[in-house]
Amino acid sequence: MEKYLIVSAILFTIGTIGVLTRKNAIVIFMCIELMLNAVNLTFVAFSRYLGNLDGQVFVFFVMTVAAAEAAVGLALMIAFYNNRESIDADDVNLMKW
Amino acid sequence: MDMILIPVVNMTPILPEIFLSVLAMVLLLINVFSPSGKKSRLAYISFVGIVATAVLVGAGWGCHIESFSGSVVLDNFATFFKMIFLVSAALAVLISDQYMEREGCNHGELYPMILFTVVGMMLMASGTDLMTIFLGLEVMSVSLYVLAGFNRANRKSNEAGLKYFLLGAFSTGFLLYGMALIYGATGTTRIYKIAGILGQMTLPSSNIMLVAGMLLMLTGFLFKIAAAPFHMWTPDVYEGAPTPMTAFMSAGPKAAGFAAALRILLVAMPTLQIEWSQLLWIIAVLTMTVGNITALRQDNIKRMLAYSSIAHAGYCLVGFAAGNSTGTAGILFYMLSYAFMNIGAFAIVILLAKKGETNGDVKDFAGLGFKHPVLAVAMTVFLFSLAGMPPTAGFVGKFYLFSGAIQKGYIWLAIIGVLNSAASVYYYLRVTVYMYMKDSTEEFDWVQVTGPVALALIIAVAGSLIPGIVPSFILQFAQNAVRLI
Amino acid sequence: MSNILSLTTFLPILGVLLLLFIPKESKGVLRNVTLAVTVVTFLVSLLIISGFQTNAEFQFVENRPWIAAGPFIMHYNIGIDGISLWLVILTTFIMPISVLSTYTAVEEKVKEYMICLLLLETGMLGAFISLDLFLFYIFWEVMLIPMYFMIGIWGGKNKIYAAVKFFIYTMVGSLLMLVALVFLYFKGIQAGITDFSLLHFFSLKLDMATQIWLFLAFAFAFAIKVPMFPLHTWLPDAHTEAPTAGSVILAAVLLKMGTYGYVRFAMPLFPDAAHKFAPLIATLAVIGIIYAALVAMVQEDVKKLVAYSSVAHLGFVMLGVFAFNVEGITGGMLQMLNHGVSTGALFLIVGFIYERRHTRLITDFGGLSKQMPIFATVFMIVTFSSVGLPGTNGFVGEFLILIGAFESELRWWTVVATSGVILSAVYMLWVFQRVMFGELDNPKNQKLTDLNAREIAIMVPIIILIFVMGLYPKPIIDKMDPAIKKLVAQVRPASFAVRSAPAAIPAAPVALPAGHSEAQMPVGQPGAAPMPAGHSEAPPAAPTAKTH
Amino acid sequence: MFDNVWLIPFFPLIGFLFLGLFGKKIKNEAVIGGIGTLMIFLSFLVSCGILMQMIGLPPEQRVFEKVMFPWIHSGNFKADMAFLVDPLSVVMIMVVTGVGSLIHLYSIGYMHGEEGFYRFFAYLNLFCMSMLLLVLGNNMLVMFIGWEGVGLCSYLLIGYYFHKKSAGDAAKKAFVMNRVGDFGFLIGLFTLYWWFGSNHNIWTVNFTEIKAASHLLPYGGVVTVATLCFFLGATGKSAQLPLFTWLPDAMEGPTPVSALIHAATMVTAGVYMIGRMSFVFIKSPETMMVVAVVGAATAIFAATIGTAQNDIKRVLAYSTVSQLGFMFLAMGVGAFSAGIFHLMTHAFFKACLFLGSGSVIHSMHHALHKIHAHDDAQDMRNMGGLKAAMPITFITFLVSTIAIAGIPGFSGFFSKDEILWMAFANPYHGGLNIVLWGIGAIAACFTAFYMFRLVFMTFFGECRINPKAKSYLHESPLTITIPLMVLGFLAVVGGYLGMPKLMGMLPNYFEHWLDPVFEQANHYGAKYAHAGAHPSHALEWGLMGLSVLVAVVGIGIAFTMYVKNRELPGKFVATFPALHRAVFNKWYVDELYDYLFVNPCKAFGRFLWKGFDVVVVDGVVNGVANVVMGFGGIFRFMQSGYIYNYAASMVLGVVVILGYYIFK
Repeated sequence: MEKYLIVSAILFTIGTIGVLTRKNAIVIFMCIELMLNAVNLTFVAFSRYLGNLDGQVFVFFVMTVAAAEAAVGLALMIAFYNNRESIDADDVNLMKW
Repeated sequence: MDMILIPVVNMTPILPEIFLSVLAMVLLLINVFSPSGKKSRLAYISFVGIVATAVLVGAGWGCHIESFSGSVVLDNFATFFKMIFLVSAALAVLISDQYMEREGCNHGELYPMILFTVVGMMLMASGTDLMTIFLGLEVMSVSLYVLAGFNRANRKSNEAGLKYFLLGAFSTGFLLYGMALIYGATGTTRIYKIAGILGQMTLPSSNIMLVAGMLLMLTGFLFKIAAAPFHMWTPDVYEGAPTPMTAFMSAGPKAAGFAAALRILLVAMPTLQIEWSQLLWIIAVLTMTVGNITALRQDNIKRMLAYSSIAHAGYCLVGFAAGNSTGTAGILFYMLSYAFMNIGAFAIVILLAKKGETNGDVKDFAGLGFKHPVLAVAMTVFLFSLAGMPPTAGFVGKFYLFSGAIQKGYIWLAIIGVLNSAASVYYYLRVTVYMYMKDSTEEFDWVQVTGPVALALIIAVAGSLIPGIVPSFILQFAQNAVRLI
Repeated sequence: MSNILSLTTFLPILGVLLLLFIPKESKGVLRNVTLAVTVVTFLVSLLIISGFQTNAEFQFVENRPWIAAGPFIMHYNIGIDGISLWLVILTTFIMPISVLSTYTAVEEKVKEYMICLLLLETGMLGAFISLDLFLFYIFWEVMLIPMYFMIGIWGGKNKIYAAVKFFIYTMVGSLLMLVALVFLYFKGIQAGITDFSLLHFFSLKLDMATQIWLFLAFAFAFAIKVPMFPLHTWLPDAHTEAPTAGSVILAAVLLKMGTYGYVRFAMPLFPDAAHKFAPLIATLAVIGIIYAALVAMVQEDVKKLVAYSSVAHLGFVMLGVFAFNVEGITGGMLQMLNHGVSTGALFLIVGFIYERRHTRLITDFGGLSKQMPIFATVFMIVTFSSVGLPGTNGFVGEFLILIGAFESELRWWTVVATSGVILSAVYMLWVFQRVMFGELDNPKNQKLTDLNAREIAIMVPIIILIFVMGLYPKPIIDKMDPAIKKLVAQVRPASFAVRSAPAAIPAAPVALPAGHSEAQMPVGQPGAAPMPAGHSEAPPAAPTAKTH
Repeated sequence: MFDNVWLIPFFPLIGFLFLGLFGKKIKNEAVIGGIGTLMIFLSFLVSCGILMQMIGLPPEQRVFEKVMFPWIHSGNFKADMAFLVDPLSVVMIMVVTGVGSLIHLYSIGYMHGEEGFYRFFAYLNLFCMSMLLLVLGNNMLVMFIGWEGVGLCSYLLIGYYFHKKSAGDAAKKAFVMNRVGDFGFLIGLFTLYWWFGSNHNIWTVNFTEIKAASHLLPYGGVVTVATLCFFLGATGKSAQLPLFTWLPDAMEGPTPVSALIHAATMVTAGVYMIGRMSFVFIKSPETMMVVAVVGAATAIFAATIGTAQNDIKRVLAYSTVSQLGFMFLAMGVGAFSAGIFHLMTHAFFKACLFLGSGSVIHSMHHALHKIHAHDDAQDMRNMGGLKAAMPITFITFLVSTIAIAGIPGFSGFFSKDEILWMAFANPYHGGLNIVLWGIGAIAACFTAFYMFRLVFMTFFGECRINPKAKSYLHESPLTITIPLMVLGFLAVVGGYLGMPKLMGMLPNYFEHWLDPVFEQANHYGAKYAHAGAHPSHALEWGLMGLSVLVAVVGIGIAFTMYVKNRELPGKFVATFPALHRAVFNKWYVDELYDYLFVNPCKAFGRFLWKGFDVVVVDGVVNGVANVVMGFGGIFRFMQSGYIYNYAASMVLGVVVILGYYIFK
């Protein structure tokens, strides 16, 4: 049990660090996906451990939602790319202060 | 063999959601058959639809119906918040048409997206299962990402959408992780059950997994609420998003965040109140201070209002930290009045701006007071309400929020709150200074007030003033709403 | 007749509605209508005097439910006693005069100006008649808004700085008072008080520590408004920049809010703390008297000089009020009225010459007596009233204050304060001399015209009042006497307790245990202790839902 | 008649109101002057009626109070608008209305053609009203109205020629110095009121009530404090050390003003006040001594300055200060009726002197005006030999000068000599007596000297006026000379009302008259008067002779220096230049005050304004604002615009929060 949790925590952390360090918007988004999947792993582990299905149902929802997010997110990136010819996070800096 | 039990599902609690979703889909269809340039009809239809939904929601006042095995509930708390969402959506719809037309992005999808957002927010307010709440939150967020980046041709709008999306998704990660930990600690996602389990724990605050889960989940909501230090996206997104959407975002989703957080913390985790109210104490101070102080130095009015909206989240957190009925009812009241006054203020900003969102500086308000006295007076009402001057709704709201803290014994929190509110006066006054006390350089001849915007302004002024003078009846509703959760 | 207070208070609002239908080009109509509204308000307020019974009770009381939600119950509870009666009359009296003073002074944005004036009148009247703490607070704050616009829109060169400073300065104080107000309310709830009605709180017995903190919060707010040294710096700015009518109202009525606040709220609500802080407040008042006089002496701008003289005068009021005896408080009340009349008149006078010469620098004038004899006479009368010459109103108030304070514990303060009478003569006469006496050497001054009929009409009632109040103040004193006696009785018994047991004041600064521990929370150990039972609300009711 | 006492101040009030409101419309000077004079003359008639009635009453019934209306009633404090008629106030109203009437009459001629003629008479009437209130008030507060009211009128009248800067300055200085005195008056009042109230529950400011309760007062202690404060008030009003400098400057006003206010009436208010409260003052031996010493010191101090002035009115002004010093000396040695007596005789001869000087100035001014010369019409160095041109003025002036110099047979002799005698023989001050007497005698010598210097420089010798103007010098009109003659007559005979017992020709009417007023004071005084020491008649005669001698010596010196040997003054100046400069510049007292009080006050005020108000107080206020704004800037730049920074802040937040709760 702990092992699953530890793995998922590590995954989550990797995802987080990725978000902080990577510059490409798509990679950042992938890191976020990684975080979500880490959570999914946690849910499944708990579900199994606790013996009820709530966690697994949750995972289905998360996956669905992640898909929807991916769709919208990629669309936004395309729109951004259309205008800026870049999806570098450093270029997402028109508004500040 | 056991019989397969098909649960009897009572659809009543989610009737408004269903109605709105259907309406949204119908609108999408209508949109397909509407020539571009004739999208206004969509706005009218959605406005009527929202009003109808409001009637539907209003009819549910006083009911307490649970459904979907306790994942959704219809109670006064939900009803009150749904009204807030509908008000902000209605106002947003009213002010959108003119703006979108001017900016050349009056795509019909806007209105269905707004309606979907509302559906998501409603689910957050009435959800009693972490899963429902998560779903609602995502429905809301995903639609909002789209709305923020709706003006595809505009770089700022693109950037706003992208920033909001990335950071929003990032925060979702924390939220989910928190929910997972709570699930792990309690074995359920139904908040009433969580409450029961926590009630039986001898010392829930020593359960690290539980506390961590709560905190992580709270972070997710704090992100939506735009509380420091999770507020950084707010100014950029608010500045970049199309102004009507900014207005909408600042009122609706913030309220939704509060709705969900309030329900989870107050219903499921009253036993952890010491922990979360401590945290919220600090967050409230941080949020108010950062929001207000940074707003002092803003020249762009949208950005200024964005920081101010951070500060307002801070005020509400004061009531939240208090956690008593005065404070929480204060949040409800405040979010409602905030919807009126903030969207009203943004409506004026929309009217004054020229195409391409230029003319958005505080300085561009110079001399408005005597060129367009009615608009200026309306703006003044909104600003004073935001500043919390009597006799406006903003004052009564703040009064209840801070009173909640005082009742709880958080005197210093209240003092910091009022000092913040005194500081905030400066930047609100600054706008009035420009409107009334500087000579105009412009004739403001491009400003035209169309019917829907006028209606929105009238509603907003009424909504900012009347509850300030006779607040009793809305306050009682709010009190009722928080009593029953 | 029973609604006469509401009528008086909200008549100006009706006037505003009326003004909205008048086109802004017809300035004459706007002015006349406003004047008519204020005059009618004044006449109606005279009915209040005639119906006022000379006793200590609140009269013309109206009490209607207003807000009731959660723990709070607010009433629209209004009424007046002898203390507020004259302040109400002062307000309604000053308003027509102020309106009349704007006829030629304000040529732009007349409509807005008149609306501001009328809104301001409602705000001021409302604050004086409120018997509900919450209602009072509302009016107290509402007043700021029109005044802010008056300074900011129709003010002088530095108007924006002055307006914003005025607004925020006052706001900081009043918001802290709001916190105290709410805290007091919850204390009241514990003691069984169920609403914000002021009268209920008079009977509330608070422990010393609570009183101290609450008193400080109230006193701070009122001290800013008074203004007391060292919180006075907004006043000279506001006065210098404000248009004439604004200055007049600011001096005549708005500043009285502060002193009235002490008399009506801070002192009777927290008598022990008031006694404890009396030496401090008296010290500040006396410093204010001397300080403001010295600063006034070297001013170059007439208006600023008058503004500083206000600080000194209000210092006298505070000294009298904190004498805690009938003479002192009566003197303080009279001085409030006197200051309203005389300083209001001084601002009008400054306005007259400013309108003619568009300067207020003392050095730009000199020898005006020759050119403007009527003006000279009026100015002189008002100057001497301000200096407190016996026979004018200024003397009666100042004298009673000093004698009252001398009788009380504040003897030495009184001695110092009395020297203020010398200084006031110095700066007032000096400015009078420099403006009115000497050679008429500035060519620009040689074409000055004397006061016209309208300006004389403005000043005549004031001058009559100056002498009536100076020579026959009895009717005024008689009407307020019972109320003041009651106030003194409210404040006095506790004072003996304090004197007999000075050690009762704990040395530890832990005044608000709950708030204090919470304040430390961010740094120290969290205030983990649950709130005392009466203090915190019961946690939200457990869900009634049943599990399926 | 007593019941009509209110008419006395009422008539001048009517005159003031009428002239003030409508005077401008009246073009005829005669009407204006006539109304003004008539009003005060009516008061005089009423006063005479009261006097007659009072004479008809036995001494113990000579007190009457008339309450007009309640004025200030609040708490314990109670003061009515009420009048007190007793022998003392009757003396005063007679002096005020009598001399006042004459001076009003005089002014008609003197002020002829002046701009604002009506204004002058209105002010004069107002002054008379205030002065009458002062002397008639039955409580300290009514007295205080008059007290300040006369100050106000003095201000107005000194500043009558307001276009002259010096007039404005003088007016302000007079009022402010008076205010310094008023400060003392008020504190004294408070102390007395508070002491009676808190110790005996007698809350009063009423003279009669205080008198009735005065036996409760202790000797010294609080009484000393109160009386010293009152005395401070008196020094302000009566131009005593250290507050005397305003009076010479006050000569900027028209001459009738100087005569009425700054010689005959207002400046004596301090003396009157001590007389009125003699029963309090005498209870403090310390105060009595201070009063005596200050009086004596002022008498000599002002007299020395008087010897070096060249402005005719300034000489008279210093003379007034000096004579007032005599009066205070009298009060201080317990010779209350002698002080009041001198007050009265002084009113006669000094008014006459001032009016006479006015007559001279009027004539000089007229003459100089004719030839368009701008020479100073008041400078004695421009005068000389006027006796031929102005015989009536000269004779009345000479008579009054003899009176003030203290030559037997004239009023000044009787009153001054009594003061000097009492200074020597009073039972209160022990060894100090001889000093007081000595100073008084020297001051008397100086008085004789500078007064005759004045006479010699003005009326004798050759005429030093611009020769062209000489032919225009002539005697003044009747409205001016009649008052001169009346006053001159009074200056001679006024003294016979109070002949010393020693001479025994006439009873001392004056002292008997005032006996009921000062009886109590003398009674209290007996408590600490040292018995024994009953100087003999021979000594009294001797001292009288001595005082006559010093007067004659003074006259002799003046004669030598200014008639016989004209070079002497110049030589004297050359020999003692520093001394002369010091005396000529009034011992630099004005400069000292500027240096000690005025300039530091202004500098301090400027510092408080520019330094404290703007820098410290506003600095704190704006500083807070700036700090907040500064933080705004910092927070603002934390908002870098980069997504990963935003995300980092979120992560940081999460980590801190989690860390805190997990590891706490």
